[in-house]
Amino acid sequence: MITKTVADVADALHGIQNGMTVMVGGFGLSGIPENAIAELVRLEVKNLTCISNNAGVDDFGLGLLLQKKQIHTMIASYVGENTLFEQQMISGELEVILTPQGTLAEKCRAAQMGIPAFYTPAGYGTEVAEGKETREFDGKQFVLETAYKADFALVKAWKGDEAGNLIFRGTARNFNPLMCGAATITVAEVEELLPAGALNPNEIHVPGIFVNRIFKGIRFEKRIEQRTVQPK
Amino acid sequence: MITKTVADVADALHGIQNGMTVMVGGFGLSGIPENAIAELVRLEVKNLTCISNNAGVDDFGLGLLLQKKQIHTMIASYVGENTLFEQQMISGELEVILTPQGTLAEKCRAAQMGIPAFYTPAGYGTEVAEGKETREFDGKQFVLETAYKADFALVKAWKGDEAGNLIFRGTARNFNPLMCGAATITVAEVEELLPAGALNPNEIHVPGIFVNRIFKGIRFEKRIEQRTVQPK
Amino acid sequence: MALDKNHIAKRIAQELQSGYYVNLGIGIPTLVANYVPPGLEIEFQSENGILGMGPFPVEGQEDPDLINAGKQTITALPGASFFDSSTSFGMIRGQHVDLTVLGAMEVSERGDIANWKIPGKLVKGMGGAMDLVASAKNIIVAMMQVNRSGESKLVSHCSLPLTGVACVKRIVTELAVFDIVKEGFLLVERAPGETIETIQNATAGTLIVPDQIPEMRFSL
Amino acid sequence: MALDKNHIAKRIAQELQSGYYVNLGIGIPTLVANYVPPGLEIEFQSENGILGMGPFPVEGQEDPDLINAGKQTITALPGASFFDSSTSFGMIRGQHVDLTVLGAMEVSERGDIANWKIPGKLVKGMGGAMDLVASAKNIIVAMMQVNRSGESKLVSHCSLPLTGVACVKRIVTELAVFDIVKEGFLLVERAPGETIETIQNATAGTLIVPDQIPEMRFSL
Repeated sequence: MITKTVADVADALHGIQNGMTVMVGGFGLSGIPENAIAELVRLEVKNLTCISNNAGVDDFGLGLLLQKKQIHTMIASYVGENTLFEQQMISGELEVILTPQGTLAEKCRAAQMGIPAFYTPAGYGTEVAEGKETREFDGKQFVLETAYKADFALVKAWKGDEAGNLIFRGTARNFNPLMCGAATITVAEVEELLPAGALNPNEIHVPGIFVNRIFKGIRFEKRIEQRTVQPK
Repeated sequence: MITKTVADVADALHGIQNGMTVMVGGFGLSGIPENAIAELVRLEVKNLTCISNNAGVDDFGLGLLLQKKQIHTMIASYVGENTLFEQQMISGELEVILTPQGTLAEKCRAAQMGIPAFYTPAGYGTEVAEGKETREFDGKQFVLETAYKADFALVKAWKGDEAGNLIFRGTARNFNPLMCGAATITVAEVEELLPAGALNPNEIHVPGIFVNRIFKGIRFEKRIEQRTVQPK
Repeated sequence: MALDKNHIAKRIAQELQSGYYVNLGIGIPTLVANYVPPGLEIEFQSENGILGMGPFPVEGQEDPDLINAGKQTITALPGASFFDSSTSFGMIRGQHVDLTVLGAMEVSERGDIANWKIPGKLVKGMGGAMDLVASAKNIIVAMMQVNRSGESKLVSHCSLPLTGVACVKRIVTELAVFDIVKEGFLLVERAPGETIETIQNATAGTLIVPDQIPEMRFSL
Repeated sequence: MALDKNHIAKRIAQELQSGYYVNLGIGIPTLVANYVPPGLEIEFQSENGILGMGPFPVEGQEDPDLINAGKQTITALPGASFFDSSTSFGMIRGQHVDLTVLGAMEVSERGDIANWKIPGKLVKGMGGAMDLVASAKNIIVAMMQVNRSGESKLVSHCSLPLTGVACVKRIVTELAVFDIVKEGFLLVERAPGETIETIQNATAGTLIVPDQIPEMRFSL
């Protein structure tokens, strides 16, 4: 067994530097690597390119990095619900590259799986396809999209083990599994860190080979963005 | 909930016809859809194109279809261990298209996921790449491979539910999940068929949307091809 | 009587067929879930990673690990499954999702749709909309027929940046139901009491008016 | 003293480093697992869908749902995981597997490998070999240096259909260890007692012989 456990978030983010490209898991505020984001703030690394489906809210998630102006370029599919983001985008401080959500997911998976490029119908005939090769297959038009690679991938899982195996919970899974192994160094923070053998090998969502460093997160606020309920 | 349960293997294979393309899950004899294969023999459908990693052994797996000369074209990565296969290939009765194993897997997944084509390094500079487009990405050469589609996909899972959700066991998973939804009709046979809600939604390997018909297999021999053991 | 958003949702619910996997966009489309005809086997997919999405949780049962694509807390029904975003969009791209209902800012008479960007205004992003409209077999647009400035959203050519081309099959508004056909917007049904003239005035693109135009019916 | 297959495997085991994920081909490569130096953290991957592969099961514990790529019954070690074939080859293609050891019929002096097809003879298929050799960062070939007809398998140009081009990094045979360098086969080590002449005679391609050629050592 190859041990992936590191002591804490500081060890987990060792080597991160200004100007790096960082993938960050999560959809909205669900399944985001809260501990790693807090550490990025503490480390004050700047000029980051972040690849993440969303950009958090003003005071949580990637919004915390926006507050400190640590992000130079944001690659995302949807960036609403964030006034800081708007201001920095409008002022030109922040570069934004919008990518269709399914394409974003597949571009991360492609990097993970060693596929340099693939064709997708998403964005054909729109400005997303500008400058990209298009091609017809079976009478339908597709756009060539290339893999996204990063220096660090920061993901959050529910359970993990020393071997780096991960299990996610509910819809907090989202982009997290696809970013594992899509970066030079993949850092996973988990709610529960277990010894090897504690997880059923049949139930593992991400095999440890895709994870370089794993640690138990100290604090998970798990904030809810839109609390919608039925009366009791 | 959308019910996918059918009564038996006969219902499950309703509509299968001579000349169709059929994907068959499994690696070696592990995780093969034994009940569906037996039904193909019984139905005497002929002139099939089979997409499967292997072609079984003389008297089991797809070898049973070879005995009856039901297969016209075999698309596989490895076809050893089968003298019937050899004879029919040498005599020209059987057409064989050999595909690298990882490419075969990804071509099935591409069909499942609506990706018409992707680039892979496998086979570059070999006869597998003949007639195919090649392209350089980041200084390395890749081959363009297109999705495999089929009329029927026949897969075998361990547990399933009425909604068509599937869970596999051990290395019997292999190609099975990738073929689900890669065909017009996906038929899953399972060892245990449970009511909706019995499976943990977090542990499902293949969501029911990729499966059209599910039934409980009556007979699973689960033959072992190479029994290797240590003395007690 | 002018129809409201709930009527539009009700009318779209009539398009549902047993066995459909359905993806509902934010806004009016979300309301369709409230009007599923009884007895139909339907599953709702949310592109952030759930199939078999149920209603909002009972108060106190909210789970931050269980949300929909609108980031709302939801529940999972028996038979549900969770999966990653790549698998989720594989369901969409691979045309396993049978019906997509979404809103629009403009729809052109050849079925182009624009719903993600207004140049000069804030751009929030396309989210999953471009994948959905490029992939789905059956796309129904649910929207009010004119925008806040009183301009028709059914146009000859979209003036806004496109989300997808030649993809919309049907449009349901507070005034009518239209199908996209080769010649333009085919008037299929009109809202109870609405005149052809009203509908024509609210349609900037080519409108095809057949001899018989039944009224929408709301059996629910 | 001529080395046997187990010696070749032993020598290759010295290439293992802690933290390596390793894929072993059928034949001599499989034997490498028997000689992992103690204390190293190594995981074996089998491309049919397991990481953390263990030894053969104790008699009576064989499980038809737990085999390796050679279709042999195996076991899973603590920390193991199972996955589908697409994920498995993603590990390989994405260069997450650190070392691939496989057999060959021919290796050329520029690192081309042929190991899947002999024209005119039965073709069994390439299995996962083409994916492995096209993807791995580090490929070691384990083989006997001459074939059954007495011909060298280290050639200038492969005469057999290729499995992959310019991919092999190192070759270990019963006679020597070679690295592929720009000029050809660089003799790195020789088997105990073997002469340069013997090695040269068994090498059809360009052999580069440095001044010092240490003997292979077998500390195990």
